[in-house]
Amino acid sequence: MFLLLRLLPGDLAIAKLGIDATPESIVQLQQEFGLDRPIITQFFSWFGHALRGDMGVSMLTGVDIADEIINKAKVTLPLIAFASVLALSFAIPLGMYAALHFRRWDGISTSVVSQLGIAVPTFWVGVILVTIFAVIFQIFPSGGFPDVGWSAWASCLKSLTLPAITLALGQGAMLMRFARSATIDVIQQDYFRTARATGLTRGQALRIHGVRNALIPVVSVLGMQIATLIVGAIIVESVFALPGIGQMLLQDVGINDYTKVQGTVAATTAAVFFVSFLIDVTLNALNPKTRQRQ
Amino acid sequence: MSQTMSPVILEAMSLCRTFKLPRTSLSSARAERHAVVDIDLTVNIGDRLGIVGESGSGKTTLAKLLLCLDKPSSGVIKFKTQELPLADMAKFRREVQVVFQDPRSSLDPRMTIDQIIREPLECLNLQEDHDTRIDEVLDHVDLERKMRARYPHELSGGQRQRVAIARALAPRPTVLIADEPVSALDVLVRDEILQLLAGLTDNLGLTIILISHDLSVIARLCDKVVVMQHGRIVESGATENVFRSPQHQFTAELVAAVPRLPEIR
Amino acid sequence: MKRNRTLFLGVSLVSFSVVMALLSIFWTPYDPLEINPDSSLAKPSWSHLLGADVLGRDVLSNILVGSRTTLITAFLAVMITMVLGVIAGISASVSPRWFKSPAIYGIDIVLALPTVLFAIVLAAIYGPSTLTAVVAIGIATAAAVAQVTRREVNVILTSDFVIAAYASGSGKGRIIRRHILPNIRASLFIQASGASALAILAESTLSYLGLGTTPPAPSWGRMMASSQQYLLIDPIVALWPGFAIVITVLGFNLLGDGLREALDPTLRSSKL
Amino acid sequence: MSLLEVTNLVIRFGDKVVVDDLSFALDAGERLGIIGESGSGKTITSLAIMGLLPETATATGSIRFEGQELLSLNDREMSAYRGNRMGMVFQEPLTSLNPLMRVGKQIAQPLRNHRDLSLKASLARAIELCNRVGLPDPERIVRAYPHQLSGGQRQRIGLAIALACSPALLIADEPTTALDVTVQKEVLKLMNELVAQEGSSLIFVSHDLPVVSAMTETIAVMRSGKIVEHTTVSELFHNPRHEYSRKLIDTARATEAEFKRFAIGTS
Repeated sequence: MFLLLRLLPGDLAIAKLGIDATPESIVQLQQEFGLDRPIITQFFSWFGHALRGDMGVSMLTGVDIADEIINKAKVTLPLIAFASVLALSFAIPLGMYAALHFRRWDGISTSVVSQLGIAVPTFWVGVILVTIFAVIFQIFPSGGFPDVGWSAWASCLKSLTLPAITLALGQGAMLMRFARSATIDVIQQDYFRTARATGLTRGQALRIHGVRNALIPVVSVLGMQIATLIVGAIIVESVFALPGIGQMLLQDVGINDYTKVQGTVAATTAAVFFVSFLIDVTLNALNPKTRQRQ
Repeated sequence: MSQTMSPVILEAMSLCRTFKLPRTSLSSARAERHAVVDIDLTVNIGDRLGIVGESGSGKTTLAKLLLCLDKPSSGVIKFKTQELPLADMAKFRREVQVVFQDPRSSLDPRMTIDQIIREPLECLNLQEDHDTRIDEVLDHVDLERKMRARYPHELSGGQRQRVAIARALAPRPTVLIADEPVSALDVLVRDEILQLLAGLTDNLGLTIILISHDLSVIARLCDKVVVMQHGRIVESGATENVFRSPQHQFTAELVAAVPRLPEIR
Repeated sequence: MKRNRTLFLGVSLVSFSVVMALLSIFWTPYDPLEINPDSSLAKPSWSHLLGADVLGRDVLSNILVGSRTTLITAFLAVMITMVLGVIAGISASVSPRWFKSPAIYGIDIVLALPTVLFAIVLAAIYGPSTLTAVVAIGIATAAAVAQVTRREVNVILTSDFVIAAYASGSGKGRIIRRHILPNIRASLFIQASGASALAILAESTLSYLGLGTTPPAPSWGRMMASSQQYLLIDPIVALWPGFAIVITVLGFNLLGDGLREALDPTLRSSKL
Repeated sequence: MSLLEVTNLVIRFGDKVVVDDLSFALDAGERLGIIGESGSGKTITSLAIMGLLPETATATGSIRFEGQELLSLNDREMSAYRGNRMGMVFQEPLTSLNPLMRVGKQIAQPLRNHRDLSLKASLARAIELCNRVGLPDPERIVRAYPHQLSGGQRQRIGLAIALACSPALLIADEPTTALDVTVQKEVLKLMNELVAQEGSSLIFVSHDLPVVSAMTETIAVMRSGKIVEHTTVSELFHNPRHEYSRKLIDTARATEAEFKRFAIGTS
């Protein structure tokens, strides 16, 4: 992990975070706990430990921070994964459909529909979904998560369903826009015309030539959206009272548990960089130009 | 070496330019591409020099080096015996000007023709009435003076290229470097611009360096020619000699490949 | 030419919000902070057009004043965003190599940093307030603007007319002033519009989480948070601030889309 | 009966008329050159014949091919003709090939669409086709991606795709404009041979008079969406009727004379 972070821009990320955010919190700590080591030393010592997966213990509750994060991630990660799968599975077909029927759909309708999805605040979607499915129809729980954790997987999934849909709607609307514009881009390419000149209909040409070419920008957008997804998760956890990382973070901010906030933010940022790196690598592998050179 | 008595104005000695290609992976070293390799070139005042070659032969890189818009990886360029870059670059820029291939992209779409031609006059601190000079150069390129208020997108391709030539002429240069000045134009317009360039070199006594992939364009305008392939000069000399009896096989291929009109009886 | 309906709709929605905000300076049906237990959770009626919340405060008045808070916060955040973003974007493309790569990395890093997370960190250090929200939103969205600006400036820098300007003796400063800024102006308007939408969303999210606008100043996000508890009794109250947010954000997004359509000729007629 | 008959073809983009009342016919085995400046509507006309007009364009009039009215066909019906009875070579060899797909598979595409060949059989055919368009080491070439090939090689691939199903009509839209002159010469020679072997008709679109007149027997001169003159090559050179054709020929002659002044004796 240490080596990986060294190789990535990620190491800079954490360094930057240290410069941006942590020195101030360390100053606070020094005042509260009377620590007087230089900030840099402090930072590097924390940084060094953090890289080994040791975030220290919470200054207020004495809990091991790394353990706590891993514990809470058991809710947050499945939520994010669930939401990403949902978002991709409706955004890409819809985006491509919209692109293929570009002229008929064009202008105001596509714009408004996808923009509406982006404009609606995540928490509001959550509230509306709760009203409909939890309050009126009572199909899903309105919030909370089974105390026993994933051993009761069915009820876990059930309590994640509404939050995941909430998260997926906003993300999906964004992805759909990108899927649509990426597809329109492919349709206007010369090679798309060549493909049709071989006797493919628009739909066939899109399936054979378009999907992969359009998917690359969409997936790279998804990589950039990891950050937004995490923010979304924080909000959704708060709406549905899910005991995840976001919920924990908000509580810690509330009670000024600086070391824990610092650890959580660092871990989250590292995760963001790690995932974007993975996506980068995947995309490079998909592209013959970067994969092999003559 | 040169038979002409006129003094040397631009001189390149063992000029090389290498580009580093982007890394293919984290571990591999960055590959290099040799765009211009070991070029020696002498331009005398009054020369009409053609540089011919196919795409990727390094013509444009060479032009940028001669214009001091790019730094050579090794080698020296001299302007009137002084090594480039000069301490006073404005002096060099006043004397050496350029016309690019695509008049659509070489004119700033947000500037009027007036502003475009005024730019070199202002930047190179020319001590004369700029308005009069703008009118003069517009006359040189046969554009109406009222064009000054227009924007590039309101002009045709040929008119835009005239504006680009006018901008180059504005600071009264001695050397004009034209990089594929007609290849983006339609056939008939191409002919007009070539006529214009020929007339200007005669009337203003310009030294011209014309870069083109098209031998007939070179034949039209140049008395000397340099043939480039893979970044190197493979042959050079008087246009007649080079085209009539090419010494290098590549030159021969180039000459033979020029599309001819069918023999119509 | 086809009329630009997207732009029209965007302008209308944004103007609607701006008018609401302006109106609230001179007039609101009630004092937005006035507590009136008699009208607690009142249904919409002629006396309370949009009803009242649990403390009997008039919802419409709060929405009106909230639009002011929202727009001012968004405006300030967007100012920070645009100034920082444009400076960072331009300097990351025109500066010498030793500065370039760190600058690009810096932009990438801030870009990967989630806005709300950043705001949470700031709030943790300085305590939640409108100011921290504005700064956090401003800085975090600046990275996106910087990214786009850098890309566009790079395209302009390699274009022939910039090379021609160098050949005409222009220096870097002049090229930025005369060639780069005028050519990215259109895109900056589009981006400012998009950034406003982002800022409004972020502000309401932060307020919803209790990290943004501090009480008692009315805020759409906080209205949502407080009405959520009474969802079972009165779901309508929670709808209004949501509508307000959606309309404003949608307005700015459509404004951006419309501007793009109006200013980018390549989108107007598809490729031949 | 003519192979292709275009009557009163009008193509509009919105209110803008780009092809204006165009009529011409092409017999089986005939070679027609369309010459004109940029924006004269020559490319749009060839796209219209292939049924590949952009969505924003509307075409009226009639295009009859092998007796069938093409303008009344929908995309699915039209695709039975494209790549089968008619093939097209495009201007930009780099962007006209899918960068993410091996070229062998791209050559195999028309065969799979129209000949019901299995992937394996069509790839074997692709190797033969590579051989036919003069590509060295076809087994290796079919496994390459477009970016690994040179411009000339890519345009040969384009030709292989267009000719895979032995079409009755080949449309070449400025096929050599993006190529170097030495490569242009080879590609034109190849195209000449292949079209002769197949016995197909050819529509060759270009702005370059020497190139067009070397490739075709008849020439249609286009200007602002109209055919201003349509006649045989020798008739055009001997007796150009339209002002614009005359200018084109004069310029081409002058350029050639200038060149010959230097290059006498070489051929």
